[in-house]
Amino acid sequence: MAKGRIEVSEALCKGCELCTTVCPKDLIVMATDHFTPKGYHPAMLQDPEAECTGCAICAVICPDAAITVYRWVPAAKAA
Amino acid sequence: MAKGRIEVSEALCKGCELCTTVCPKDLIVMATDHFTPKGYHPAMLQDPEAECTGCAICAVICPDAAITVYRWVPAAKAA
Amino acid sequence: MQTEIVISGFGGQGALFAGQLLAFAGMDSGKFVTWIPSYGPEMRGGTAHCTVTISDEEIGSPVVRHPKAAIVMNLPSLDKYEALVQPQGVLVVNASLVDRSPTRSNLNWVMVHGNEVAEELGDKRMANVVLLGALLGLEPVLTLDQLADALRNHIPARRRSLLDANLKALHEGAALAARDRVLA
Amino acid sequence: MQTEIVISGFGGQGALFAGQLLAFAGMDSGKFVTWIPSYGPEMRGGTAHCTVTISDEEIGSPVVRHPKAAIVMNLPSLDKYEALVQPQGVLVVNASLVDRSPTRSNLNWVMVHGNEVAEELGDKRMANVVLLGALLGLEPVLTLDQLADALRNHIPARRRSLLDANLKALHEGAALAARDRVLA
Amino acid sequence: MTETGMVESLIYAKPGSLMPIGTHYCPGCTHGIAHRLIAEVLDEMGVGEDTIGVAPVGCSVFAYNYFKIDFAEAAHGRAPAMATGLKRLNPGKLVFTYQGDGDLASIGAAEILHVAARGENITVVFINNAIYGMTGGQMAPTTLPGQRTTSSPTGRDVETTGFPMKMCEVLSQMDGSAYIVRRSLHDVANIRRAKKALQTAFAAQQQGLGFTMVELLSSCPTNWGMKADEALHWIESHMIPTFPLGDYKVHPSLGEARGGERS
Amino acid sequence: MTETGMVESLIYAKPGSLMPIGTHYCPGCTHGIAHRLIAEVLDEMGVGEDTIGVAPVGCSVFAYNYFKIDFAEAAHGRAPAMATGLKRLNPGKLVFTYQGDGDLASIGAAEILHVAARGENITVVFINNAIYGMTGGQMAPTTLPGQRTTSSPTGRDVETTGFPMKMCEVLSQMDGSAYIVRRSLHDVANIRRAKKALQTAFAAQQQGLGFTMVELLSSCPTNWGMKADEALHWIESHMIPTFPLGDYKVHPSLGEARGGERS
Amino acid sequence: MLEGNVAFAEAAVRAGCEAYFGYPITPQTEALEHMSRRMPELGRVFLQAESEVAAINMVYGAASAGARVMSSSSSPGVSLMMEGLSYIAGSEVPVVLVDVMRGGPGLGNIAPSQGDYNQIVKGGGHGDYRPIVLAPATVQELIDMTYEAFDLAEKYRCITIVLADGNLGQMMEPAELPPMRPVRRVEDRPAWALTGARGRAPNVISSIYIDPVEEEVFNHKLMAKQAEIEANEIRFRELQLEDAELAVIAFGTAGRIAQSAVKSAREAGVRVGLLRPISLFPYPYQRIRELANRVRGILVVEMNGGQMLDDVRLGVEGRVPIRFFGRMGGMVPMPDEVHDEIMALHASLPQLASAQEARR
Amino acid sequence: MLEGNVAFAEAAVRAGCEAYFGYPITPQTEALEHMSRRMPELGRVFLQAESEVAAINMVYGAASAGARVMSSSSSPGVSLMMEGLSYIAGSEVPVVLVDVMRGGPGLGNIAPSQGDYNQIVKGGGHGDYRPIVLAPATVQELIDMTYEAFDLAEKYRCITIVLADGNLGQMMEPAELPPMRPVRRVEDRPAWALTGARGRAPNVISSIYIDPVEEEVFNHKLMAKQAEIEANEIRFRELQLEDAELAVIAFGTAGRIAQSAVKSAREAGVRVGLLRPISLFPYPYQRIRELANRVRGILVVEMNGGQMLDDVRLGVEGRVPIRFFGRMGGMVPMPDEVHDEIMALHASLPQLASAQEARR
Ligand SMILES: Cc1ncc(C[n+]2csc(CCOP(=O)(O)OP(=O)(O)O)c2C)c(N)n1
Ligand SMILES: Cc1ncc(C[n+]2csc(CCOP(=O)(O)OP(=O)(O)O)c2C)c(N)n1
Ligand code: SF4
Ligand code: SF4
Ligand code: SF4
Ligand code: SF4
Ligand code: SF4
Ligand code: SF4
Ligand SMILES: [Mg+2]
Ligand SMILES: [Mg+2]
Repeated sequence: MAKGRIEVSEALCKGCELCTTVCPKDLIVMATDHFTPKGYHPAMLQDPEAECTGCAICAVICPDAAITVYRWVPAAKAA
Repeated sequence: MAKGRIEVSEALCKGCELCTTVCPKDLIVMATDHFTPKGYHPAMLQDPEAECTGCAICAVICPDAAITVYRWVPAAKAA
Repeated sequence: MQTEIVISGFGGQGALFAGQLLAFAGMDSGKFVTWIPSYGPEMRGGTAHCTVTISDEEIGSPVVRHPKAAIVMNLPSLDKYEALVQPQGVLVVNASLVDRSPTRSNLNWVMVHGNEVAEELGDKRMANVVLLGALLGLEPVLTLDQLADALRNHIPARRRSLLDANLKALHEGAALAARDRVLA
Repeated sequence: MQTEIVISGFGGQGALFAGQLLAFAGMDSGKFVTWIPSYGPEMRGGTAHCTVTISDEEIGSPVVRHPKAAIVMNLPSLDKYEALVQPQGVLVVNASLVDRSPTRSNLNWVMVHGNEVAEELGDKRMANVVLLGALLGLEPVLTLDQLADALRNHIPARRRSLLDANLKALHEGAALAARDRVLA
Repeated sequence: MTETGMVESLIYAKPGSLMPIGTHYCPGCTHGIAHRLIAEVLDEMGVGEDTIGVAPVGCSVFAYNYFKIDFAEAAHGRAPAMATGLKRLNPGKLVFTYQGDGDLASIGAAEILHVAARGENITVVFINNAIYGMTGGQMAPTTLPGQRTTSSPTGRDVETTGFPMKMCEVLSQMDGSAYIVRRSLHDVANIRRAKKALQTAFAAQQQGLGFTMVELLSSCPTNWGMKADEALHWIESHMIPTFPLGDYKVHPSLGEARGGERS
Repeated sequence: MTETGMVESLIYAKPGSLMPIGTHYCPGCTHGIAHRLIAEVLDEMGVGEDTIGVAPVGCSVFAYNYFKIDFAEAAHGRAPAMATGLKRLNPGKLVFTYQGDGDLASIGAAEILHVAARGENITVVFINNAIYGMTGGQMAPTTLPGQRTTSSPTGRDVETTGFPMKMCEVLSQMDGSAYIVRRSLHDVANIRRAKKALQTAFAAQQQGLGFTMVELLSSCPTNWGMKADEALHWIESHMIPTFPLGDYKVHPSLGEARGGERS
Repeated sequence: MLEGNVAFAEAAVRAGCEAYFGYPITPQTEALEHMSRRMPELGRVFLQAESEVAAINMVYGAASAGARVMSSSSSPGVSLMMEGLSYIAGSEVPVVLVDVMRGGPGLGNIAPSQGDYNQIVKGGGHGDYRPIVLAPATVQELIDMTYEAFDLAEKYRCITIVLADGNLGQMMEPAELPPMRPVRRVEDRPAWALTGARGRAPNVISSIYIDPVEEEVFNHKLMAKQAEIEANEIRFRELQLEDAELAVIAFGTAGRIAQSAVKSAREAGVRVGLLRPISLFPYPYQRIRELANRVRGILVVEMNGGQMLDDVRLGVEGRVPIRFFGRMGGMVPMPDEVHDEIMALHASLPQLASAQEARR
Repeated sequence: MLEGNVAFAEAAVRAGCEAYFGYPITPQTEALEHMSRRMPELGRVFLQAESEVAAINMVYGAASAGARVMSSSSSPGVSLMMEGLSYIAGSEVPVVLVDVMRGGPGLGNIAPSQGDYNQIVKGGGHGDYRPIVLAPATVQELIDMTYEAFDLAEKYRCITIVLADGNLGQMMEPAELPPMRPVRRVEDRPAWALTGARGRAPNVISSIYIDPVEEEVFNHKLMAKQAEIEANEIRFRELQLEDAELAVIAFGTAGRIAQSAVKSAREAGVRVGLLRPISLFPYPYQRIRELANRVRGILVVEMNGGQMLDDVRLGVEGRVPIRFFGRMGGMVPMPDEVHDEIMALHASLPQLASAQEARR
C-alpha cells in the first residue's frame, strides 16, 4: 500500500543522483530520456510497487530542495 | 673584601630604579644630586663596605644594559 | 579575410574548449588567431562563452559585436546570438537543449542534437565537438582535417582515450550539418 | 598684536601642558589663541614641542618660523630656538639641563634652574610652570593672575593637590626672571 | 482506519525561508544542503523575519539571492566584521554569517578570531570543503596533506605550505565563544545532527551566550573531481580523520540542548 | 690564593649584538630587557651575523636601531609575513620577529596564525604588555578584564569588548608550531628563564623544527601609570593569573633542551 | 579650547552618530579615545576594531543597518580601508570617515602631511567611485564639516571623507560645538536598511553586479550621482581675490598658512588673493577657470609633492603660469616661505613687477 | 597559443623571478596556478599567502632579501595591497606586481575593466610615491613588459606594475616567450639586501623617517627618481598618426580595440590615428601636447568612467576638443562603437566634415 510519494522539481533538480543513493527502498532513478532546461537528467520516483514510505530521507540529502514529499496520514491527524 | 663592582653608564641609565630593588646586598642608590644629560637621576653603586659580589643580578634586570659588572677572579682562571 | 566565431552555452558544456580547438587549428594552419572567453553571471551552470577570431592579418580587436558564425548550446545563447550574427552568417544550434529553430531568414543554420549524438558515441561531453563539426560543415574557415589535427594535439591527457570517439563526433557533426542545414 | 611662544623640551617635561596653560589663559582673557604641538623623532624621552599664538585678531597660520619667545627645557631645544627667536625676543632656558647661556646679544633671556626649584617646591614635574612664570616675567603677554586662573581651571584632577605648589612655582619663576634676566 | 480515512499530507517541501528559485551551485554540492538546513531552522524557530544573514565571497557569494531574509554581502573574509556592525546596531536580531574555509580561515582569520574573542553574539556557519571552490579549486588552509589542488598540483606539501587549520580547535580557545561544534554533511544521519547544531547555535545566540559556530564538513565535487556521492564518501574517509566531529565548546547553559542533541 | 693573584674580570657588559647607544624606551620598560636577552642569546650562539630581525610597529618600532644585525621594519602586524619572505629567500639564516601584543594579536592575528600553521621556520618574540604602548595606552586584545586604558576608560568590559586573547594557547593548536612558551620578565629568576626559552627557540629554528614563539609578559610603566617596580609586581599579581606561564607546545626533539630548562 | 581630534569626534556625537569603529593611530587617536568614553555614556556603540580592515567592514555592516556611523584613521590605516571603501561605494551605504593625514609613504612619521590627496580624492580603492571630500583648515571647520558630513553621506548615499592632517587633529583653539541631535530611532531607519525583514520584502546590501550589463548601469548611476554632487556641493573660501593679480590656491592647513602669507604679501604691496578649496571632490574647477582668466599667475601650495596641482592645472588649462611650492614628509610650510614664493612668482612676471614699480 | 595569465607568469619565471607570493582571484588565478607548478619545479619559491595583505608583505620581505620577486592580483585584491605597496615604495625595494583588473567597485564582477587607473597610476596607497606602470594590449606585450618590469624595478629600486585587464589575462593568442635567464646567485644580491650581516655592517630596510626633515629629504629623493623615470621611460605606440586630423587615445585592451575602429574609420575616409600610451607612469604628456597642436580633435576610449581622460586633458590643455567614450563595470567596447564615436567626433567638427566632403 502506498504510504507516500515524492515530486521532483525539474526546475530545481540538477541530476546529482544523491537521492538515488539514500532511498531505503531504492525507488529513485535518473530520467535518462530527457534533459531539464539546464541540461541535466532529473531524478524521478520509480515506484511501481507503491513502496515509498514518505520517509523524506531523499529530501534530507537533496542539495537543491528539489524533492517534495507527501505521505498518506489519517485524516484526523492531518487536520 | 671586595669581590666585584659595577659601573653605571650615565649615557644609558634612565633612573628606573629597578636595579636598586634587586641587589641582594642593597648596594645601589640613585644619585639624586645630579641629572644625566637626558634628565634622569642615575643609579650608582654605594659600596663603602666593599660588599658587591659581582653577582650581576642588577645587570640582569637593567632594561638599558647600563650596568657593567666586574669581579675579581683568580688570575689563572681569568687568563 | 577575418572570421569571428562565437561559441556559447552553459558552463560545463565545453564551449571554451571547443573554441580553443578552433583557435589552435587556425594557428597551426598559419593564421592569426585570438581566443577570448567571457563568463556569465554564474560560476557553474551559468553561461560560458568565447570568441575566436581567425584572420589572415594581424588581429586588432579580439572582440566583435557581429560575429560571422556562432554555435549556441542553449536557449539563452540562441536568443542572444541569433540577433547578432552577421547577415549571411552561420548559426549552429544544439537541438538537445534548444527547442526552437532560428527565425532569421538571412542566416545559414542547422539544428544538431549534440548531446544525444555524443552520448551515442560514448560520452555526452563530446557534444561540443559534434557542434564544431557542424560549424565547419557550414563555415569552412578550416578543414575537418585541420581540426582533427588540433584535437590530436590538444585533447587533455585524461580524455585521450576518447580521441577516436571525438574524431567521429567531429565528422558526424559535419555530416549532420550537410544533411540538415537550412541555407539563407 | 600677535605673540608666538614656542615651548620645547624632552617628552615628559611638561612643555605641551605649559603651552596649553598659556593658550587657555589667553583665551580666557578674550584673545584669539592657537596651540599646536609637534613631536620629535622619539615617543618618550624624545622632543616635545608646541607653539602658542596669542593675538588680538583672527589667527591665520598657527605655526611660525620666528617666534617672539621660547622656553627651552633642554640643550637641543636651545640649540634650535636660540637662532630662531625674533630679534629683541625672549628666551627662557632651563638651567637644570642646559649648561650654556644664550650667545645672541639681541635677545632678552634668563637661565632658571627649573627642576631644582620645582623639586624644592615639592615636585620636579612643576619645572614647566616655573619656566612659564619666568617667561611672563620677561614677556608680559598675559599677567601672572591670568595664568594663575588658567592653572586653577585646567590643572588635571589628579594633580589638583599640587595647585598651591604650582601657583608658587609660577611666582617663583617670575621672581627669578626679574632677578636674573639679561636684557638685550 | 480505511483508505478513505487517509489524506495526503505534505511532509517536506522547500523551506519558506528559501526563495523558490534554483541555485548556481554545482550538482551535488553540499552548499545546497547547508542552505536548506539553515532555512529549515529559521522556519521552525519562526525567526526568519528577525534574522540578518551575511554572505561571504566564495561559491556562496550569492546566498543572498536564495534566502528570503535580509542579507548583506561582505568583502572576502570580512563577514564577521560586517556582522559585528550589523549586530551592534540590531542587537535584538539574529545575525549569522555563512563562510567558506578560504574566506573564514585564510583571508578572514583575524576577523573570525576576534569576533570569537569578543564573544560577539552572532552565529557563524562555516563550510569547510578543504578547497577554494569559487576560484576553481586552489589550496585552502583546510586542504589535507597531500591533497592535489590547482595550486598544490603535486599534493599539499606540509613542509612548505604547512598543516590544515582546525578552526573549531582554535576558536574554542577563545573565552568569548559559547558554542563551537563540528558536524558533517556526508550522510543523512550527519545532516540531521548538523541541523540540530544549527538550532542550538541560533538558540544560544537568542540567549546572548556569546559567539557560536557550526563547522560543516562539505563537499566540492567539481573541484575534487568526483561524482557527488564519491565526494560525500571522501568527506567521511579523508576529512573526518583530520577534522574530528564533535563539540569543542559548549556553554554550560546549553547542557539541555546538548542532551537533546546526543539522542 | 692571595689578593695579588686576582685580576678584575668583566662579568657582564652590554651585549655585542646591541648598538652602544641609548634606546627611546621609557625608564624601566621591559622592552629593554627583552632586547638585551635576544642580543645575549645571539652573542652566545655566535649567530648575530647570520640573523635577520623584523621589527614591528609598536614601541619597538626602532628595534632596528638597537641591534647590530640585519633588520627589516614591517608594517603593523605584518612582521610574520615579511619574515616569511625573508626566510624563504634566506633559508640558511635565522629570522625572528619582535612584536607587541597589539601588533601580533590584534591587527596581525591572521599573519601570526598562518605563519604558525605553515610551520614557518622563524622565531617570534612576543612582547605582551596588555596595552598599546606606542599610541599611548589603548586597550589591546590582551588587556585584562576591568583594566583601564585610554580606550576603555571605565575598565575593559568583557560584555562589549570580549576577553583577553591567549596567543600561546591558540598558536599551540597549530600543527606547524614546534615550540610555544610563555615566560615573564617580572623578576630576575623569570628573566633567566625567558632567556633560556629564547635559546631553545633559536636552536629549534636552527634545527628546522617549525614555528617557534616565546611570549614575554612585559611591563609598560608609562601607560599603566606605575613606577617601574610596581609595574613588575603587577605583571606577577595580575597578568600571570590570566596568562599562565609555561610550555604550551614543545617539539619532541626539544626534550633535551627542556630538561635543561627545568633545572 | 578644543583639540581638533576631540572636536570632530564630539561633532560626530552631536550629529547623531550612532556607532564608531576605529583603530588607534597617531595623530588621530584622541578621537577614538573620546569616542570610547562618550559613546557608551550615551548608550551608543563604540568598538575598537582589531584593525582598520575590520573597522571599515564593521562600519560597512553598521551602515547597512541604516545607522549613522563613522570611523577615523590616518594614512597607513586608511590605506588598509581601500577595499572596504570600494565595497561601501559599490553598495551605496552612507559612511563618514575622517582621515588625519601624516607623513609617508610607508610608516613614515607622525607629522602632518597632505600626501594622500590623490588616494582620497581620486579614489584609492578599485573601481570608478568618488567620495565627497571636505578639507577643513580650522578646528571650527573640522567640527562643522564633520557635522555636515553625515547629512551629505545620507543625502547621496555615499562616502564622505573629512580630510584633515596631523596639524589640525592635534592643535587646540577655541571653537563652538553644534547642538546635539537625537539619534535616529530604529523605526526611522531608511527603507533599504537591514533590520530584519519583518512585514516587508527582504533587503539586500551588496556590491555585486555579476552581469557587466548591470554593473555598467550601476556605474552610470554612480556617475550621475557624482554629476549631481558636482552641481550642488562645490565649496571654497576666498580671500582678497577681488582685485588680485596673483592667486594662491591651497587647501586645509596649507591654505590656512597661506592666508598669513597673503596678508604679509599684501602688506608688501602685492595684489594677491587666496582660493581655498573646501570640497576636493567636487573640485572647484570652474572657479579656477574663471580665476585663470583674471589673474596673471597662480601659486599652488601643498604639504605634498604636488597632487592637487594637477586639478589646478585642469582648471587653468595653460592660461596662466602656475608655480608650485610643496613641503613633504611631515614638514609644514612656514608663512614666511609662502610669502617668499608669492614674491618670487610676482618677480617672475615682469609686467606685474613693473606695474608695481609704477604704482609706487 | 598562450593564455595571458600563464604567459606573464612564465615570462616572470624566465626573467629570473625567484619568488612568487599571491592569493587566488579571478581573473588572474591561472598565473598563480602556473607558478604553483613551475616555481617548485625549478627549486624556486612559490607560496600561496593567506591573503593579499600577507602576500604583498611576503613580497616586501623577499624583496628586502634582494631577490627578484613578484605578486599578481586583481582589483579587490590589489586594494588590499595599498598599505604594503606604500611601505615598499618607502623602503625602495624593487617589486613587480601584475594587476589584472576587473569590474568594480566593490566585489563587482569578474569581467575585464580599466576602472583602477587612478588607483594604480596616481598611487592608491598613502604618501607621495609613484610606481612605474606599463599597460600591455596583447599577450606578447604582456610577456615582454612583465619580463622587462623586473629590470625596471631594479634599475630604479621601485615598484613596477603591469596593468592588464581580465580580457588580456584570459585570452589566448600565439606569442613568443623570452629566453630563460638564470636566477641571481645569493652572492650577487645587492649590497643593501638583508642576507645576514656577515663580515659587513648591518643593513636596515625601513620606511620610517621619523624626523620630518629626513622624510622630506627622502621624498625629494623619490621625486628626483620619478623625474628620472619621466625622462627615460616614456613609452607609447602610434598608428597612422602621421597625417591624422583626429587622434584616438586609449591604453591596453581599449587601445587594441580602438585599433580596429581606426582602421575601419580610415576605410570610411576619416584621417584618424591612434596613440596608445604604454607607460601610464611616466605618462606621455609631451607627445599628447604635440598631437594637440596638430590634430583637430581627440577621442579618448577607456573601460572606465574617464580616468586617463584627465591625463589627456593635462596634455591637451584645452587646445582641441576632447570626446570621451567609456564602457564600465566589465563591459568591453566593441570596435563598431568606437568607430561610431570617431565618426561622431568627426561630424562634430564642422571644418573637418566639410573638408571631407570636398575631398570626395
Ligand atoms: C580580496 C579578494 N581576494 C580574492 C578573491 C577571490 N576569491 C573569491 S572566492 C575565493 C575563495 C573561496 O573559497 P572558500 O572561502 O573556501 O569558499 P568556497 O567557494 O569553497 O565555498 C577567493 C580567493 C576576492 N573576491 N577578493
Ligand atoms: C596600519 C596601522 N594602524 C595603526 C598604527 C598605529 N600604531 C602604531 S603602534 C600601535 C600599537 C602598538 O601596540 P603593541 O603592538 O602592543 O606594541 P607596544 O607599543 O605595546 O610595544 C598602533 C596601533 C599603525 N602604525 N599602522
Ligand atoms: S520518501 Fe523515502 S521512500 Fe520515498 S523516495 Fe524518498 S527516500 Fe525513498
Ligand atoms: S538529490 Fe535532488 S538534485 Fe540531486 S538528483 Fe536527487 S532530486 Fe535531483
Ligand atoms: S653585582 Fe650583585 S652585588 Fe654587585 S651591585 Fe650588582 S646586584 Fe649588587
Ligand atoms: S636598572 Fe639600569 S636604567 Fe634602571 S636605574 Fe638601574 S642602571 Fe639605571
Ligand atoms: S565549485 Fe565546489 S563548492 Fe562551488 S558550487 Fe561547485 S561543487 Fe560547490
Ligand atoms: S610606552 Fe610603555 S611599552 Fe612603550 S616604551 Fe614606554 S613603557 Fe615601554
Ligand atoms: Mg572552500
Ligand atoms: Mg603592547
